[in-house]
Amino acid sequence: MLSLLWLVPALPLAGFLILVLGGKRLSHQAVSVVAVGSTGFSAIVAILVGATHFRFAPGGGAYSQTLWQWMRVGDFAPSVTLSLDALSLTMMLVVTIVGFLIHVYSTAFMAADEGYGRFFAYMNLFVASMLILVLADDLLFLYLGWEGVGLCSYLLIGFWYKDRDNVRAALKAFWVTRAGDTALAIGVFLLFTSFGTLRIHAILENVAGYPVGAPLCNVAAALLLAGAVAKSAQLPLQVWLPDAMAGPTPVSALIHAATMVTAGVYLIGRMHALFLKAPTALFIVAVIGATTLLLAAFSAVTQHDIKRILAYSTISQIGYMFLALGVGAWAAAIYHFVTHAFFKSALFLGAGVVIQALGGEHDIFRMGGLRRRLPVAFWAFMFAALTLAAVPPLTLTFNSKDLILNQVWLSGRSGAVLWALAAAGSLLTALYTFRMAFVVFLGPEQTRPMDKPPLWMLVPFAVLSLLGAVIGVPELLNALTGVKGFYYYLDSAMSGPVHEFDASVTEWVFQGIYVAISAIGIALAYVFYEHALAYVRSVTATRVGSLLHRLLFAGWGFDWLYRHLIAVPYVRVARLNRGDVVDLLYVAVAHVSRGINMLLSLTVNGNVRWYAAGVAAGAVVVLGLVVLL
Amino acid sequence: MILLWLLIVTIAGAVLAWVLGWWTNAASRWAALVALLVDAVLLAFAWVLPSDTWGLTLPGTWLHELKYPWIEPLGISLHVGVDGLSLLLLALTVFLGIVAVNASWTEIQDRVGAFHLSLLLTLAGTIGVFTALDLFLFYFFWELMLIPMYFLIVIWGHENRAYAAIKFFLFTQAGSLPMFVAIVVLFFIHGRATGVYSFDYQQLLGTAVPGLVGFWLMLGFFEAFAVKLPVVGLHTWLPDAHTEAPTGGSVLLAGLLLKTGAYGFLRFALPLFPADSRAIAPVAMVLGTAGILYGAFLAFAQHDAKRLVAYTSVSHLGFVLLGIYAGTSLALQGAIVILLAHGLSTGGLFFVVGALQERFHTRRLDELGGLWASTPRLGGVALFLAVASLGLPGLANFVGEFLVLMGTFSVSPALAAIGALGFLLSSVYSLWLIYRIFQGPECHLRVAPDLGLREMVVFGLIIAGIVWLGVFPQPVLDMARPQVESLLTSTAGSTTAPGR
Amino acid sequence: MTAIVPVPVGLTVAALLFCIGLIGVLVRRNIIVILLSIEMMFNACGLAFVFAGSYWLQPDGQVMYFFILTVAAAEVSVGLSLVLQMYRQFGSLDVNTINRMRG
Amino acid sequence: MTVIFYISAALAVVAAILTITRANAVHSLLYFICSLLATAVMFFVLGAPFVAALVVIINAGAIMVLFVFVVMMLNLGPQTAERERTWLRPRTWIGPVLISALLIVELVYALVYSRAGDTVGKAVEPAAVGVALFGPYLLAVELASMLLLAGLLGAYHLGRGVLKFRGGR
Repeated sequence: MLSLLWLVPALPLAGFLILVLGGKRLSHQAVSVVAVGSTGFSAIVAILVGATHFRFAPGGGAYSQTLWQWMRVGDFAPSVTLSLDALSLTMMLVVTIVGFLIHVYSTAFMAADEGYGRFFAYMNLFVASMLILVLADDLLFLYLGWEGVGLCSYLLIGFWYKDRDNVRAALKAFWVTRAGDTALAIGVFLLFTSFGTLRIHAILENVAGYPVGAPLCNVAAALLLAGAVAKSAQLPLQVWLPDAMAGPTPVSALIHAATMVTAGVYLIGRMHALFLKAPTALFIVAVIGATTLLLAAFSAVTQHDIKRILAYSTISQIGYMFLALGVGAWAAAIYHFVTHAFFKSALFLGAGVVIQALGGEHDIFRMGGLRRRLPVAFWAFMFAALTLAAVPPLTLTFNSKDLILNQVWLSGRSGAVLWALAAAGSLLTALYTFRMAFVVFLGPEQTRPMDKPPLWMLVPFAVLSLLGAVIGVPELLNALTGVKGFYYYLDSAMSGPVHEFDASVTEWVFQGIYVAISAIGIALAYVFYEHALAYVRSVTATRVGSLLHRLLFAGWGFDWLYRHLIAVPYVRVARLNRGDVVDLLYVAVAHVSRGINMLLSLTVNGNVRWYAAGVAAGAVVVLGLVVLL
Repeated sequence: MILLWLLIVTIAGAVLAWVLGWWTNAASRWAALVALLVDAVLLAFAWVLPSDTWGLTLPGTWLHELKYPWIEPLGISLHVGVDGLSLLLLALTVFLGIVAVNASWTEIQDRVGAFHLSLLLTLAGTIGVFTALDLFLFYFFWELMLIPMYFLIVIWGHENRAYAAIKFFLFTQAGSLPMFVAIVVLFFIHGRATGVYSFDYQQLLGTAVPGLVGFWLMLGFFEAFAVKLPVVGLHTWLPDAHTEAPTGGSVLLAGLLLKTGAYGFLRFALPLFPADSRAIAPVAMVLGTAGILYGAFLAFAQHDAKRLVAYTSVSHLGFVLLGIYAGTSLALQGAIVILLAHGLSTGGLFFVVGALQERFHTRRLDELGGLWASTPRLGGVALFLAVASLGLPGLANFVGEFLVLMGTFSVSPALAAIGALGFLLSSVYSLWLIYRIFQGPECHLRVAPDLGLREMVVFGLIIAGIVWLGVFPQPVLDMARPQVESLLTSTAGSTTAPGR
Repeated sequence: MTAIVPVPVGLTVAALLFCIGLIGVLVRRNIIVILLSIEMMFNACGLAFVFAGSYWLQPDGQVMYFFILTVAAAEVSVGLSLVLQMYRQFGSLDVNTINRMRG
Repeated sequence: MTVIFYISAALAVVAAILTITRANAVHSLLYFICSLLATAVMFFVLGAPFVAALVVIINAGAIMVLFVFVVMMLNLGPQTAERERTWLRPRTWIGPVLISALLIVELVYALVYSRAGDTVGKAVEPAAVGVALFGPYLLAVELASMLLLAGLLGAYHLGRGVLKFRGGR
């Protein structure tokens, strides 16, 4: 059964090829069958393979399958090898299942679009690339998947290519992530040059021999981190993600919430042994995570566009994952990744339902009162929102964020500061989530929905929402009964320092604090946005308030900064240099020789005596040479 | 013998296409195509025949070799031979020849016979360059490919063709004359030292050239190849020539003529002057890195799609120079892969731009836009080629560029890191090209058909080649290995070149 | 009975005459004076020839003068007839009036 | 005799300078004849009587008379001389004079340092010249006669009436 592993990425890839080669000849129905079928089968195979792996290697030992030798030059022998362990198994399952559900959703969401076939071709290619990324055993192969998902992200953000803004957003996303990819590539060079191999397991074994804080480890980890930061939209490269919402909503759900943007988390988790040897880099990870989660949460509170709220929320939530990684709580990060993948894609799908029902309306303040018109969507959205805000009795997956906060508190070095930042973020999370939920679904009706959302959009949405709410049950049971299942299963693939509270009382106290924070956030949202909207408006209308609002609304001005620091100078200088400065040199040579020609032709003036003088002067020169030499 | 037939068939095809062109254009085109297909078959024979000796080929021995005396008093002989490197480049030559004939199929309507004569003579010159093992013969072919290319630009080119053609001619001539001087001086130095006056490559290999003279001779070779490659600073003929040439000419220029420069480095400049090449390696590597970035930077700024593509060549060939002079086996292998990959991807992009020009009568990026809606197949192909050009893993360019940088990293981490910025800048210009032509609001220039069957077949071959090189480059790497290893042994120690 | 003259002195005289002729050719615009100056340069050359012939005790120097004289005579005859033509055509002896031989 | 050489050399140079500085063509002509005659004296004292005779008879006698005839035919008035004088401003002659001065300095420098000690002082008889002319130089003499014939024909053709030049004023 395990040997079927290669089918998991191969099926979506085959689907992609069929869709590309078929092009416009395929009917709508054929496209749906190929796209959904290939990802569905991929998900089934993934579940079967996962189950087998779990049964035969419950400890989470790695299984690897070499397909072929990519190339071999001397020592450099990257191979096309898939590897399955607890981490990649988790990732694979999330990618295939969420991918499948979103494919199903898309058949309804994109039904009227003329680029139907193209859309699913890209989506299938994305799923295949993402699976390669998480299953690769070799850093170079991982890099293939890494770039592949970046390309698909670009293609899908710019899917509606006739609008320049969409394409610009796509280009921005690709270029910013590519900047990180470049750093990642340099990291790969460094790792190969130092260890002579790119097999991840071999590298991690090699790293074990280095002392903690070795410069090599710090530099390599920093380079990988740069790649991860760009891909996962963390500070200071988070600018592309809010704009990436220009893509179709299923794309935002799959790529820009559930899977691709968490590739950075996966990469750091995958290379955890390296990061353990690089405390400086690891600390930077934590700081980046804490800062990002707070800044993005602030921005999320001010947004009007429902998708941008979710985008900033995604950035913020990935910040939590980075924070967890930064304190070495690998499993907590991955656990949060799993729950986030479900509830955030559910929120996006819900947003998609609402947007389509309102005929393309994105502004939450023109929505409202949708509770009665879209009851299913309302409840599913509420479940997902509660999961995001982590409210214990109503959602069973409340503890994914709490685990992170606990580990941060226990991590020692500056843990308390980071914890405080994260806790503040937690309050903001509850606030912006329920601000969005209340404004959209409660209150007076602003815009009347055009028709009922199709069944095939609601079902995946509801399923994901429910999965998100209950996926934490095993972990909850573990926490209650003391059997550390999932957490320790992941620990088999990536062992890290796991801290425990000294007394369970302390743990309950902290749990209480978290619940209180969430509750306060929700309450604030209810008060401000259901009852005192005018007050909020008046605050933002004051001078300081509006300035702050503008700053937060623009994502802390990072876009402005990069625009004026990098993009504009680059374009200006490039435009100035369009004619190529170097060519001026050769043009100058040409001009000088033309000038000499003009000068010389001036001497050919038809005046014979002038020529005679020339002869005489020549004689003077020649004789002078004879005399002097 | 196959090698001689390769030349004869190409030249005979050229003459036949010319003669037939007096009657009908179609016959001329078919003659050229058939001649190239025969070449392809011959090449396949050359590829297959010594198959059992691939792995056993020792450095300095040839898969096929042929030697006839030509001008005996001067020690000039008709000495041709191929090893893996030459064979790869010959395959690229014939393939791009077929692409070029197809790209010109409907574009060229004027003096079709003469066009194919020039085209095939250029190819014959290129084949000669890739096979010659006599320095005089090499120089002969080196010049032979130049002149028909000049006519291709100056007769069938675009608006500013005379300027471009003369610039091209002056640059390459100014480049190759010092090389000729260097060849002659080498001939005399070798003759005086050994008493054997010969232009033969094998003979001249390992000539001990005293002191500074060797350095100057090496520079003579270096700058000839540097102009052709082109190395940044000597590159300004390239955008003009590529832009003004007809599509077929651009395909040949970018796909083949630039490769002759790289081939010259690998076959002549390095093996003949290993020590002096080692001395100049740091400079060459810096130039290569500068070329990567500067070419990409310039490409982004262009208005003219063809000019943009032309500047990307400067960037890609910068990787080649970096790889050649980094002098590790990874980097050298990578450079050779780039030669093939760039030939396919950039040749393909020129074909795309040519197809655009034929359909919409403009190459200006600000006049085009949103063409995906009307010509999705062209858009798809262009997107694929652009993505290949920006070095997406799994496609040909990535393998080459990654190998080069990886190989360079062990020699000079700083240069490799700076060169890696080329990944970023190449994505900027590649996707910019796609954006301005195929995305955005639709421009309503005119209704034009999408790619036809003939074009799709050619593009299909190009795409297949790129994917094959990207996913399974091992056969190519194996083919090139003997030459790389002999280079490494001859320049042993060159890996300790530049300062960290 | 001949004069005893150091070689440099004799040749210097020739050179002086030659250069004066040259100045005449370069400076004057009257074509007749230019022709005269050319004659002067011929003469200076001849002087040098004869002087050298005397030094080597060979007749060739004088033979050369003979030839120079021949050339000078032919030149003057054609040149003066051209001067006549020029005067008839342009009414002037100024060479600058006919310098239309622009390259 | 040596003194005579120096005197006549000085005369020749002075006369030559006067030749090229006179505004009136007739004056120039007369000074040039003086210069030629002085040269003839120099030839004579150098022991080349044949050449001396040639100078007097042909150069000063025939050729210069030709010049005189031409000048007289053209009938140049005083206003021509006046115009000539205006042309002889330093601006026009300073450059050529400088070039020539440099040339003379170089020549003298070369002459002085090459054959400083040698002198000339032996006669070469006209008989020897005659023998040489009709011995080894026979062909050249024939060619010279052809040249003179050509000059004669050319002068005859050119001197005949007004020729029609295309582009004439």
